[in-house]
Amino acid sequence: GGSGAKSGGADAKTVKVGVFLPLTGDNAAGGELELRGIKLANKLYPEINGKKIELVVADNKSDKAEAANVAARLIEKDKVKVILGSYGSSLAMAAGNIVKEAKVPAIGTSCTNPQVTLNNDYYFRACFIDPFQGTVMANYAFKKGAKKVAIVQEVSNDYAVGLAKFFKDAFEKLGGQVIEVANYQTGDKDFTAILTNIKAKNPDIIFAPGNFTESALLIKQARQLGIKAQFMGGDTWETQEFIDVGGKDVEGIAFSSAFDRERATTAEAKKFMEAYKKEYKGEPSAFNALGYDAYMIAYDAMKRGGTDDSTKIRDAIAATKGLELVTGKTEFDKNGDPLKGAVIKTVKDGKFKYIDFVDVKH
Amino acid sequence: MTMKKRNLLLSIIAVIVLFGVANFVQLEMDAYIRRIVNLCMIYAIIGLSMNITNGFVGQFALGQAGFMAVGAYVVGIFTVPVAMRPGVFYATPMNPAIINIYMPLGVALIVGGLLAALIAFVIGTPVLRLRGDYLAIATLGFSEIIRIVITNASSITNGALGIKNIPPLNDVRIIFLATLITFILITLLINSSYGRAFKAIREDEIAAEAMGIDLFYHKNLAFMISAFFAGIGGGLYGALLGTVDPKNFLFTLTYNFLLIIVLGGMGSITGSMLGAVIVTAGLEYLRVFDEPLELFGMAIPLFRPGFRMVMFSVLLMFCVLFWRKGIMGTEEFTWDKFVNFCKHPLAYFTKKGAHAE
Amino acid sequence: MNVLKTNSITMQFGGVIAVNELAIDVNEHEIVALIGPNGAGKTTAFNMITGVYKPTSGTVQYTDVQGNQIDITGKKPSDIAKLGIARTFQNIRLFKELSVYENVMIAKHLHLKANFLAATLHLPGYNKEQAEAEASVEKLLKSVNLWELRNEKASALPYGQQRHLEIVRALATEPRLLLLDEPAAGMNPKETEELTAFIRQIRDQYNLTIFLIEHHMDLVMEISDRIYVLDFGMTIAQGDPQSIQNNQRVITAYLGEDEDA
Amino acid sequence: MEFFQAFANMTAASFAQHMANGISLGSLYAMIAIGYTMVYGILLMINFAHGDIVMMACYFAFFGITVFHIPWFMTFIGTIIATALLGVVIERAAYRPLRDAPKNSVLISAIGASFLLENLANYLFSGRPMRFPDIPLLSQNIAVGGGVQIQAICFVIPVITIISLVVLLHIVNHTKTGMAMRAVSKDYEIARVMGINIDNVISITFAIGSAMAAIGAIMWGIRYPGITPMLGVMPGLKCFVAAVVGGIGNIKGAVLGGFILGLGEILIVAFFPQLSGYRDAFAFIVLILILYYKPTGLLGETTTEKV
Amino acid sequence: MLKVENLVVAYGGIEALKGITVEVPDKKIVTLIGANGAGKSTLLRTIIGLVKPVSGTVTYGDVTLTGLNSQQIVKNGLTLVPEGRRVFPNLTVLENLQVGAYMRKDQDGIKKDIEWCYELFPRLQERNWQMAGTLSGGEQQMLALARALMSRPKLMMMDEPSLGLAPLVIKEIFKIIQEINSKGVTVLLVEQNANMALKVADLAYVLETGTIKMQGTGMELLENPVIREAYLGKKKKK
Ligand SMILES: Nc1ncnc2c1ncn2[C@@H]1O[C@H](COP(=O)(O)OP(=O)(O)OP(=O)(O)O)[C@@H](O)[C@H]1O
Ligand SMILES: Nc1ncnc2c1ncn2[C@@H]1O[C@H](COP(=O)(O)OP(=O)(O)OP(=O)(O)O)[C@@H](O)[C@H]1O
Ligand SMILES: [Mg+2]
Ligand SMILES: [Mg+2]
Repeated sequence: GGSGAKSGGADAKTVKVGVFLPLTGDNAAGGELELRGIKLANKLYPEINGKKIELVVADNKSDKAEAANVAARLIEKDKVKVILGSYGSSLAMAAGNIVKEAKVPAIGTSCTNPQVTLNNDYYFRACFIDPFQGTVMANYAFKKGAKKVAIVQEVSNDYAVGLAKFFKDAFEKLGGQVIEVANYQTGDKDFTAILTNIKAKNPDIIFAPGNFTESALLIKQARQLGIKAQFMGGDTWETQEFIDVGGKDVEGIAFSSAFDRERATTAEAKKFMEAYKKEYKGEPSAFNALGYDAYMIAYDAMKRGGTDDSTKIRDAIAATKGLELVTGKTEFDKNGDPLKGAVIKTVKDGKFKYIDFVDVKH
Repeated sequence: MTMKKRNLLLSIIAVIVLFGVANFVQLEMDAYIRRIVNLCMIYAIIGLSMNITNGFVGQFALGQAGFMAVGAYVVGIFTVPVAMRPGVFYATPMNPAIINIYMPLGVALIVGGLLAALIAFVIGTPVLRLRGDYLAIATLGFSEIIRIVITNASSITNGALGIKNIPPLNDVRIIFLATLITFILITLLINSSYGRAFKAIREDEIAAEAMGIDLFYHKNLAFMISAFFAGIGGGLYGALLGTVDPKNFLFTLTYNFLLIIVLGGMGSITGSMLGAVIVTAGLEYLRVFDEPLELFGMAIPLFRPGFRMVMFSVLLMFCVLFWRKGIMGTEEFTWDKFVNFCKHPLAYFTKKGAHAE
Repeated sequence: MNVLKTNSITMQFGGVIAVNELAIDVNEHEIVALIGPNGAGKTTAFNMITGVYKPTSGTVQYTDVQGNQIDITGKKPSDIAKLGIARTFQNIRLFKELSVYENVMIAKHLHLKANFLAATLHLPGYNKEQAEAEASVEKLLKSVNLWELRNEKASALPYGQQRHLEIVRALATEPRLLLLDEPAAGMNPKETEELTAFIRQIRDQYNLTIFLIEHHMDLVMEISDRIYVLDFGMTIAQGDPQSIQNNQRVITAYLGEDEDA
Repeated sequence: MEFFQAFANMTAASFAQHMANGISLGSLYAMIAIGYTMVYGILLMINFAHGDIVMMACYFAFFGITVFHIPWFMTFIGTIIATALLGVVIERAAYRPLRDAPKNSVLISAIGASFLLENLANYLFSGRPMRFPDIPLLSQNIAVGGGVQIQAICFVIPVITIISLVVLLHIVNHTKTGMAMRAVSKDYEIARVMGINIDNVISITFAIGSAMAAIGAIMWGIRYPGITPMLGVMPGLKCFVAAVVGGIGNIKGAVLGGFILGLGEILIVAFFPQLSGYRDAFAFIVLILILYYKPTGLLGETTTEKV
Repeated sequence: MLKVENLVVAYGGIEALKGITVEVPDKKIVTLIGANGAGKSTLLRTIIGLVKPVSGTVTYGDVTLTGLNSQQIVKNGLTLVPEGRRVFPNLTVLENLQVGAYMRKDQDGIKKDIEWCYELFPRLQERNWQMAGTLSGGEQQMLALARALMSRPKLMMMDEPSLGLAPLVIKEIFKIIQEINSKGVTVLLVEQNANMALKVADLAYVLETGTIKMQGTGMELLENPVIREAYLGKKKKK
């Protein structure tokens, strides 16, 4: 029934929250991690203002056209008040216009591309952005004494290209030298040619942002060719699969991340870690934490802005102040990006390990 | 004569009714339905374009994704407001030669179509001499080359970062008009002497040549027309999504359209339209398979993300296995058949049964 | 007046010389036959004349209605068809899935002056041409009693009618020279007789020159003004039917002794 | 010229390393291309599911070793058999019912089969990558000297590819089954009248083609150990290109095409590092150039249609 | 003896054979003549199992062939020389002959038969290694005949073997047909070349639009004025 669904869709007892993540396709691994975080938060905070929060989970298949359909469906069919997600910036961008037009706020989980929130009042995110991440890694590389750096980027991946660019800018500004920029495409399996070239140039560090599968293979092949330089990358590496595929070859790499257990100081973080251990029997990763935080941002905003009107929820999100979440204190700048620090991690004995923290300069 | 007039009248009525429906969808339906309807129509345009080469000329060409990309990128690059461009091209600055060129959507669509046709013309010379699967792989290769060039030509296409902030187009009526025009033009073309020449090439190239049909000219012509409409379709697709990036146009995208035309019936215009609707809307309809299902209080473990696509593939296989010539075969919907059907609905089915034997 | 002339055309496939320095003249309004054992190179000769194969050496000359001598060696088959040379094929090559009517209409395409835009938009100029074409196709189809069957798929016709349709389709290109490759293949003697009459009739009605390949000697001997006999790609005899029938070389290579078997 | 700088800077060691990389990649392509060509040669149909059969074989090996802890050589033999069966099953289910149908239907069925395998893998094994089991014997590094490092498997791959080539050529050209394969490929009906059981012949072809895919998959997995449901797409396409470059349907051609593509891809990046982003386009450019001069591939039959 | 009883065959609802009965006695030459589209090829294709009949039976000796597939039928000693030659174009002449002997295991016998085929058709021997697809029409027809012989058939069906052949070759082919027959092979011959066919036939049937119109010995039909009028042409040959 047309009109019935229109007005009475949200019954008085529940409020619907859309979860918009890649659960199949290339990005499934990240999507699943974030879904866990969101579900965990929902379990801990199931109600708001006397209403039950119902998660509507939708798979955007790691595909842009699909993502746009799913976002529209969440809003129009399921009448969600707020959307959480996505992993993967291009997927979030595909939904950008839709949430903007429908005036339903969305909180990105780990879409780090600056474009996601730019010119879009309805898109926010729980994670830091690539320019920051790139700069952090450049500083870290420089601090470790690197002078000559080679960049290997997944040229068909917006995330990797963006990160590589910000890294390069920052590193050159610091006085370092980028001696080579090599490209590969998503889905490539053989990197021996670019690596053999790089080996001949003998860089101190290789910055190689990209998908965890490709990156792990890349690092493996580099070690096989006898390349000793340290590899550095971005937050996408923080998945168990990266370690699974890379094995001992990925020991000692460095990448930026939103969260680490050792650095987790807030009360929320402790609560999260305990609950996570109980629920999933393992150690949480940054993506779990970001999913959790996205939920908490929405939760906090609904507490202040009510659960009926998406526009009010949006305004409440924008007005978020001093909210202590798992990944740190959360406040949004005018674009809707949080001002958060980054941790730097490595892989040691088959586990992700904290090595450093870089705060954001306010 | 009167038959012709009647059919024309029926067609005009149908167009008016359909436009009314489009208008209703635009004004009364929600954004989700609008999006699906729009996508159906855009896929129909591209399906039609692919049917020209594959269905009518019988050339197994798989370059549609590439031509779509060309159309989508022309729309993407030139309809983004000039002021927003530096924000979009934040990694590699936009090429100064084009940074100030702005086009309204209509113009960009046509330019995109023409550029796609031009590329088809250039590609056609080496490629259209090939036959069958050789042609298929060569065209597919060209479509991948186009995508890779787009990925790498950052100062024009913004590379992998794609183009964002394309002024969105989601007016069902406009897309309906575009589809209608495409449909009419292609129908007229196929029913002209050129259309017959195309079909002759499909049936027997050597005989067609002996009948004075210049193979290369006609194949190239069809290839260009096909690319033109694919470019238009791609442009609309880009405008509908509001953002394009090279990964949208992987060669696997072409398979979707191949599916549409084969399901609808190779060499059937109305079949392509139907195929587009069935594939696009059907995929949405199957979405229930991705959502957890509870029967008698038990969660059925089968239903989880990914199951929809499994079901889709299975259904697809069934369609192909049991419905070999597609829904329409090489037949077309015609008013005569429609009127006959209305008059004798039962006779239609019994006859159909015998045919299926 | 000479219509077709081949100047020592040779066709070589790898090591096989299929046609060796063949020289043929066909004059206006003549019916000339090309006979010879299987594999002698007859079809290959046709293929060279119609542009399907490009001769390894030699040239093919064609004289058009205005009397211009044109070198058509290695030209595209479609261009040769436009000049007025039409043909049928040894293994029938109709447009199988298309209707009888469409099969013949297609042959009218080469005379179309409207470009594809005019045709797509059905501009008046195109419509006029189209109407003319329709009228002429109707006449042709009626002349072979295929008009009633015009909406049938070509492949649904019995073999004999397919042969007729192929000839009519060739006629629809309005040729001056018609090449027939074994038009009577698969026909019984009765049907062959009818075909003989039909070929003669169209020759006169459309003022054609006909060059044909055939193994049915009844037809060949009855209809031909002149005959060329090919063996191993070379001309072993030429002349009128009478002389060919009695030529010893032709008998041993092709006809066989006696007519009784 | 800067563009050619890499030529000047290329050291002997680097070059040797590149060649080793290229030969190993090339033989991998060749191995998978053989399967394409086998099936094409007989059904005259692109088996779009071939790349996905490679993918499934990787999963079979993964489950055998990692989950069921079967010794690796046993697993590999099991994988080859299971994959061959999978090929036969796909043929039965998706292609056999369409034996007398138009070619397009078969093609769509092939795309459907490919979709199905991918989606099924996605659904069953999730999109997350798994690690192909490590076989230390084969994945160890061997230092050849001069700083050149070559993985053990890289020595094995070309050898197996060449052996496979020789065996297959023998089967197709010098056995009765091979003759039947070639006969079936041109005329089902008359092949039946000759007393050939065409279903069996086609099943055998699929079994062989899929077994080749499995061998390719195992070597692929050892060399590039990340397994995902989409694993087969890109190699599938490239190897198909390789098969076409060599002349599809021709087994020697597939091997030749595989080597051209593999070596070419590596060398173009070696000598023109600026073009590394265009590396995947290289395969297609080579394809189009070769088809321009030889429309049926390097070793494809060039018989003109007899009119 | 091959017996076809009340055979009805239809293509998509249209009956090509409307219940015909034909008998082919062992070791005889039986010929079937009839206009184009009468259903002659359909009959042969049904007997060899390429087309499934709607009703009716085909028996050979005491084996019922209806319901068997081609492979099983061929095992029973039948073979077909198909209409339009249909040699395997990508196989050499020699390989085509070998495929013809696909069901046989006696290598020596096969070798001998190949020699025999080359004697019958010396032209084929010359082209031993040529791909069959590039042979001329007549050469292909010879190969098709030879290929069928290679299965050592007890009953050989031929669909218009003289199609497109030179007069000399036709004569030879008919001689060969008789020769094959004299070696004990039953022949069921479909021909357009009614003159020749009726001359060699022991028994003949006339098929018209799916029904048997007439039957008799070859000579009877040859003398029959109706047949002469309809199939042999009016003119008497010199
Ligand atoms: N495309 C080709 N490739 C190789 N050889 C060919 C080709 N076309 C024809 N030939 C060879 O050329 C010779 C002549 O063939 P052609 O078809 O011209 O003979 P024909 O005189 O028409 O015979 P028929 O009367 O049997 O049709 C034959 O030996 C044939 O094998
Ligand atoms: N595959 C088919 N599908 C539909 N109709 C067919 C098919 N094959 C034959 N027919 C039809 O069946 C009828 C008998 O055909 P058949 O080939 O048996 O005739 P024929 O006596 O062998 O003729 P010809 O002398 O021309 O070879 C014809 O009307 C023909 O159009
Ligand atoms: Mg010939
Ligand atoms: Mg017949």
